[in-house]
Amino acid sequence: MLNFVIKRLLMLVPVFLAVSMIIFLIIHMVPGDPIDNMVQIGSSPEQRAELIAKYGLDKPLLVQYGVWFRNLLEGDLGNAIILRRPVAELIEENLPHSLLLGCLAFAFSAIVGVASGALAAIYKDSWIDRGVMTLILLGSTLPSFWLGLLLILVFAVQLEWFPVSGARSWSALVLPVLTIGLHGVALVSRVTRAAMLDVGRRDFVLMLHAKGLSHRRIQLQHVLRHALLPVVTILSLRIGWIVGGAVTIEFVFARPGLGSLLITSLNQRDYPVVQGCLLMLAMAVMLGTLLGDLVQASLDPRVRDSLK
Amino acid sequence: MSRLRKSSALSRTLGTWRGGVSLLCILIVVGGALFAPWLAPYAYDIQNLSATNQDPSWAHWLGTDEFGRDVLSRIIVGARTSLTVAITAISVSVLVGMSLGAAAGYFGGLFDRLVSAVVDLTWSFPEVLIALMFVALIGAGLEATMIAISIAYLAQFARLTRAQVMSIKSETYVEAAVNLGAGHIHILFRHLLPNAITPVIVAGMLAMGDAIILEATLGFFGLGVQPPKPSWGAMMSSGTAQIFLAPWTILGPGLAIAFTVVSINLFGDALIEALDIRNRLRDN
Amino acid sequence: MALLTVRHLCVSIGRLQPLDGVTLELDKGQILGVVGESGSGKSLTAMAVMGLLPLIGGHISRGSIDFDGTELVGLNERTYRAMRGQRLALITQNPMTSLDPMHTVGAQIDQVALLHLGFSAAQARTRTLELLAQLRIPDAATVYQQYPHQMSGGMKQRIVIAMALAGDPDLIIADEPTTALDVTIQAQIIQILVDLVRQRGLALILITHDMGVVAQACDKVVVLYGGRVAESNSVHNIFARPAHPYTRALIGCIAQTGQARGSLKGIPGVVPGVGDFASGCRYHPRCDHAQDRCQSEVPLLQANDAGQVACLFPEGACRG
Amino acid sequence: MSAKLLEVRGLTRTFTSRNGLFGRKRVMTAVADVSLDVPRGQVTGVVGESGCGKSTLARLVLRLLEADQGQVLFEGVDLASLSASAMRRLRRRLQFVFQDPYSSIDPRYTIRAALLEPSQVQGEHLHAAAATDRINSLMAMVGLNPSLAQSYPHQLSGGQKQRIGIARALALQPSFLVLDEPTASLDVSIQAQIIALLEKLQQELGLTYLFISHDLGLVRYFCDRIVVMYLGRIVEVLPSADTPPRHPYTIALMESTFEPDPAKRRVITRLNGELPDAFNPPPGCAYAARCAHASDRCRSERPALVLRDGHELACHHPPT
Amino acid sequence: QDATFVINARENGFPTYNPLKGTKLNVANNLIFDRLVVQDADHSFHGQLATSWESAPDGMSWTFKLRKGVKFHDGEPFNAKVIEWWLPKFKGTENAYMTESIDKIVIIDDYTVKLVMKNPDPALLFNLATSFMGVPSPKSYEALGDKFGVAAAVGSGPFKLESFTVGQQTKLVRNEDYRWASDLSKNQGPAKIKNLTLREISEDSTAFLELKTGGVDALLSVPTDFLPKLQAEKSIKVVMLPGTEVFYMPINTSVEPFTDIKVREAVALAVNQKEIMSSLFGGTGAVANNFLVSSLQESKINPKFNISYNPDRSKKLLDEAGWLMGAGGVRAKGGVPLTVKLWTQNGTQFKRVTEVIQAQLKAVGVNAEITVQDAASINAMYKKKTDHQLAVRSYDYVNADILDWFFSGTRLGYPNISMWNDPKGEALNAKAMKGSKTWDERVSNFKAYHEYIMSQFLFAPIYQPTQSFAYSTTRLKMPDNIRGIKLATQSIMDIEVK
Ligand SMILES: Nc1ncnc2c1ncn2[C@@H]1O[C@H](COP(=O)(O)OP(=O)(O)OP(=O)(O)O)[C@@H](O)[C@H]1O
Ligand SMILES: Nc1ncnc2c1ncn2[C@@H]1O[C@H](COP(=O)(O)OP(=O)(O)OP(=O)(O)O)[C@@H](O)[C@H]1O
Ligand SMILES: [Mg+2]
Ligand SMILES: [Mg+2]
Repeated sequence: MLNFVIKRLLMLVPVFLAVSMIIFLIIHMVPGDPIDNMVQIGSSPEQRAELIAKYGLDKPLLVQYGVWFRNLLEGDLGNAIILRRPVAELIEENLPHSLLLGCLAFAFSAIVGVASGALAAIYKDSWIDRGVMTLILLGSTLPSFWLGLLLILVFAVQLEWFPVSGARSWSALVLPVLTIGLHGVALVSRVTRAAMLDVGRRDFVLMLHAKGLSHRRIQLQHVLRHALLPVVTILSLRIGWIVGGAVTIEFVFARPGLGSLLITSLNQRDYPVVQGCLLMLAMAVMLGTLLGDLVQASLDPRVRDSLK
Repeated sequence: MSRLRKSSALSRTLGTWRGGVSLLCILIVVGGALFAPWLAPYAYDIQNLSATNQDPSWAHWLGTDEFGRDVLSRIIVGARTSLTVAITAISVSVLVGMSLGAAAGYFGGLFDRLVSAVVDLTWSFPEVLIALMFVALIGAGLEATMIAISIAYLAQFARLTRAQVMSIKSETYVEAAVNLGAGHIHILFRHLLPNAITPVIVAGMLAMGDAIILEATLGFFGLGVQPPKPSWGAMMSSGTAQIFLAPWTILGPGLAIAFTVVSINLFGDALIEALDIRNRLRDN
Repeated sequence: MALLTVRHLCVSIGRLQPLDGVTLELDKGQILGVVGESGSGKSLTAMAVMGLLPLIGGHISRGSIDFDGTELVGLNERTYRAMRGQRLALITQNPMTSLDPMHTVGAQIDQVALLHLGFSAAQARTRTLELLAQLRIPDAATVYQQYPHQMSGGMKQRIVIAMALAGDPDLIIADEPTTALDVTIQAQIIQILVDLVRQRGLALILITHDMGVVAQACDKVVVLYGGRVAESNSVHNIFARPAHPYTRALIGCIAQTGQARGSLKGIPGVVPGVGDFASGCRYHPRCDHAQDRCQSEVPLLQANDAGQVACLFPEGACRG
Repeated sequence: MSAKLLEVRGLTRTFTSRNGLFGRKRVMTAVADVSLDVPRGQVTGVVGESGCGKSTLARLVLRLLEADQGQVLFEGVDLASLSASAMRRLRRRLQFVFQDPYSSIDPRYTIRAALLEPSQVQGEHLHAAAATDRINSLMAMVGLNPSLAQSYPHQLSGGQKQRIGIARALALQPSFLVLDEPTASLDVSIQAQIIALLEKLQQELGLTYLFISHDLGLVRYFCDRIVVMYLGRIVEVLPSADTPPRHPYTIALMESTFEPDPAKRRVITRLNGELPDAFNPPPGCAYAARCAHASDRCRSERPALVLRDGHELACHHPPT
Repeated sequence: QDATFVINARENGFPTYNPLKGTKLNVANNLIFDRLVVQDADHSFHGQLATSWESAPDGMSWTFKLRKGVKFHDGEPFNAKVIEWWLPKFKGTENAYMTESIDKIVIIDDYTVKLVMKNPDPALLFNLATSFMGVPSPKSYEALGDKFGVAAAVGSGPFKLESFTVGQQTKLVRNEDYRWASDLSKNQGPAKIKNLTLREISEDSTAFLELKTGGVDALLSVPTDFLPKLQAEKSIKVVMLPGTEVFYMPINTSVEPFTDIKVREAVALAVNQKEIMSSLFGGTGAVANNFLVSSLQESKINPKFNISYNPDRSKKLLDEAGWLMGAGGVRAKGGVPLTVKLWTQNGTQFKRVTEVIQAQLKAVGVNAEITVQDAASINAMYKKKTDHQLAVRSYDYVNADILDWFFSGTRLGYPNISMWNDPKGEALNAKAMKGSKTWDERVSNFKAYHEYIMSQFLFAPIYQPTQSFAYSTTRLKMPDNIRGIKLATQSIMDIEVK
């Protein structure tokens, strides 16, 4: 298993290279440059040219990529142009917020999604099933910024249970986690329900009934475990979201995070920051699939054997 | 042969209350979009700056917006944009995604690995981000939004098709065709794609609902349809600034989105059930 | 008093009625073969006795199932559940898919003893290992902790049998236990089942469509066609003097050693599905002795030669 | 015209499988050095347990799978020497009937479309009327009602589907048919029908068959010569159906088939153990582990296939 | 004595508190650093670290008397040496142009410096009053190097920087030793607020709800949409200040049909400034009739150059230019319809103004097609010089030299979006920028330049928003008069927490 992990990590290297190249090219193909955001009213065109030279933006793209990549290999993500700080430092500052929010929301949508999906599957075609699924479907049609504002109005303004915004206390996490989480819940519960119904038709379930196990126990102990496999696949693909998917929510709740760092930097064309953030995202995704595989292996002995 | 067996997937979908009702709802929305100029009580772009942000009234059922334009009319006309965006973007996405996925799945090897890696990556980036990147790349406008949405969803269809093609590739009937002397083209277009398309279409239907919401989210970032053309997303985003002053300017488009998305989802669910191979076997 | 008595069992699934008046009887220490083509209702009979019809959306619409003095039709689910696995056991058709791939086979066998016999984990394990040894599984301790995907089909089928035996049941229903297996493995499994019945004196319903298996293993036979009993009798009588034309045709379908080329005919026509059943005698469209009456009149199950047959013109009568 | 329609020389095919993405590569030889002749106008049978390489052999013979080594000569022409398009054209003459009638027809094709596909891919374009004629005659040939032409495969029974499979193979008027367990998934009653049909077609059209099955009884009934395979190799070739077998494995196979006669009931000789792991075949005779007569020599040295008295056999100690 | 303010969303994400290098500095910068001089609401200059100053009659030198007893947060004293160290530090930085006209610094005594000029620069005082001229402690500045302004910022202002998270919040604590407030503050001792947190909230609704629920005590800027709601709240007070921002519509004079001055004038006259103000901005703010903020003297030009709504003349001019009314209410010339591109950047206000202008242009027969883009892309597009025609923009700046920035021939494309480059304009520009010795002279030179620009119809003026801020009356007590151009240090010194 350890071997497997190491090999998988090694295989990421070429992918990483390709990804860094793609990211770099895309960012630089976008019109606009960061210098516009720095030039002061009153400064001369020469000063502008000086700035461009200072950040090496006048060099051919390939050379710029070369410089960036060489630094990358040394573990240096470069310095932000607009934000004037080492990119690594900016990421270090924002990533924990993203991770905290992302992981909690992820956990929330996983747990609530699986639970509600399982509930709907166990009581298939009953009012519980219909109610849960309809509620979730309705919830998922609200764009997330809207849902966020709605939650603020209800829980922060009316009920005053949580602060409106910010990242200063644990209670401030509740509403953003709910907002992101609820969207995930829709996806997860649908997949869970469908997978459980699917697994429920397999032969071994009949056998379990023949052994005299109760319906609920069969569903929870056996069927659900199988249904988790596709859920894990979906979730592992969405792990990128933990890191950068909360842009809207970060804006609405005035929270720091990689997503808003990325978008703000993209708007200002702060190339090094954007590249750094995207790399983080790509890494998160790659690690996410790896993690997904490992979780599946821990759930399913067949997968476990194939990883040996 | 019992009559049950002969029935097509569509009629079986419509047989359920969910299928029938949801299709009716979708038809209402599509009809509204098609006949918008005749249905809308006012022109969508005529401003009346002396009557801005009016409460709902008999003259304006859903009130007026910050330019004094009739919200209801804009919702009806906006359906055109929103549906066009969703349908075009998702169709393009399905087409490109299917071609990529089918080629990757059928030919396999290095090509497959390359396509899969890129595709996985695009799927894992948040849609909003991809959209923003492409809007920045090709400029704002409906086209950009549509391209961005198609790219955001492309991966999903490519993956789905690839998985389908990979499994169908080893079906006996494909080998049977080879045995008869069939070439790649015949196999790809006569056997693989027709058999792979159903789940892709169902996923596409559901993605269409998501695309309407995504267009709204992009609207929140100020991207998308160019004013004064309305779209539900753009209406919601410009309404957000007025959330406390004139909440009805968001309520209308919000409900329209919810209505459409729920209908599409219900229809998609019913379709999935009707297409389910097991159900077909059970009829047998 | 027989251990299991099924009378006029009718099963409905939705608007369909795939079982129409199945009757059978079985004593302790006996093996009852249930034969018939695909779709004749063999599995449904098994499901009905096990009380598992609700799983596939069906229910018993008429008839009775008496098991050791208890009426099973209408029994409440809790009591039924307690009997399943402990007094009634099922061996399903496909060993490849009948085990949960995510749990070790040992744990899956243990489950029964833990659930029904109130054993501790250690006791259950000991008992499972004993069972595995009885089924002549070499190296039981290793097998105990293996997962289903790590074993062959024949081994998995033995595990399923062990699972059925774990609750020490009075009745085992084996639904085509060997169809998915190779001939050589099939022989092993059938032998194991036969030995078990002989040693433990339990009752076995062996569902199969292979008349060879029936001839080798069973004491009594029930032949099903289209959800109805065509004939039932002792195995000897069935093969020696098959009264129903369908029984005869079934026996004729098997290539016997030394049989001349070109003499194998099969039964003409297709196996009808539920809903496509013919009127009158359901077999008449495929029957070479069919008369006009067969189209309109439903043959009743009548005593005949120590058994029962549902044919308007059974063997004896036909000649006469 | 030579008596041999098809010759197979030293055909070998290996499969590699990986455990997971990075697992060790494991190689198994599914078909090892197989040579056989298929005489024109005769039925050559191939028997063996599941996984012994029968289907792989069939695919190699038809070049649906490329061989690692060896040749297939059809009327003296090496198939491997043909270009892709020449091979496609030659496929008219060599056809395959698949093991599983349920999955060998595209579920989206009507029966009509499925029956027209052969001529379509061979570049023949028929008028609607000609096409209907062709379909009617094909369906009549396999004993189906032409009214079924508009149905979809899922509306047909297994036997009907298998008939369609045969009709499709016959559509191109081949001279050689490979039948890969054409009846394994069918009911005994239907199985007999299909065999009868195949017999009839062979006689009417003068076809040559390579008939694959795991049912020795059926093969002995239907075939002129019988090739017995074990773990990818031929262990015995019976020159005629009633030649008494000499290889211990063939004997065990025969004893595993049940006679449909309760009078001939016996304790089944237990063929203990199962097929060895194909990824790790034993160095000597592959059957040694299960063989009652195995000696040390059997476990270390593989017996070669030797022709003696017109009977090919690979065994160190054939029972006399 | 703790307070939390939400800063103007436009200042969100400003990365540093290094006044020398930072090109964007938010309101906290002036709370951490003191400047030599500060401005009042009437733009007059008042001493802070400088107690008095005078300029030589030829404008070639300035002498500043410095305040005594000022100490930086790190305990270092403030004196003439600091100035001698500080001003040359600007060389080579992004803000170098601020001190470009200074030739050298002469120390007269410990608390008197003389700045010797390269050329007369009447704008020197204005420059010295900007945020970039906050004076850092030399010792800390040298010690921290690149980290200055990010990890720590040490000045002599009324607040010390406690912590700073870009895009999130800045925490300040009162400088207990502070005794050197400018005369614009009533409070001459330490600030009344002990701990001041400045939060950055991008979403207006969120900021509004924070204030409403008491999560914060003040919003330093309130979007117009929320004004009515805020004004309705009992415990919230909204204060309006004269604006510092102007919305305008530049016209690309180098492309058809705007090479024709008549068409430019017609388009400029078609904009109904009053309507925009009253319907989009609830009547707050002021219409713009020329390029500069009305509080600037240079904006008081001869009224005949001001541009205001005149649809009749607009139509007449278009007729004269040969663009005659055609089908569908769109004018055409030689079969070519008068369809023009109207660009704008994303942001609710821009989109709204643009949409109304589109309708107003339509009313005189001009068909404008809107494109919305993000600011960086749109600037890149301007640089192509010939792609754009009309655009809706705004700037926020309170000095007349903004005219040079947007209309000088050296910056064609961007920022000179109007693509205006003619000898007369350049001459007037040079005179205004470099040729004024005194403030008054500068004012009149800029007026002349401004008038010339107006006469060429290089843009259409639209609207001047007000500045408005809101605070909770239960939590804060505001001074009666807000001193300074914005709500800034001068008045924050006087805010009391209840
Ligand atoms: N869930 C179900 N819904 C509808 N019909 C069903 C269902 N299950 C079984 N049937 C029908 O009931 C009839 C009897 O089925 P059953 O499974 O008992 O056949 P069987 O004799 O076991 O056949 P096989 O040999 O193929 O296992 C069949 O015609 C089948 O189509
Ligand atoms: N495409 C393939 N890739 C890898 N292994 C294969 C492939 N096809 C067959 N095998 C392996 O080759 C061996 C022989 O398979 P084959 O299908 O020829 O057996 P068979 O005798 O036809 O068995 P059955 O009676 O079950 O049809 C099996 O172990 C199988 O797993
Ligand atoms: Mg069955
Ligand atoms: Mg096979």
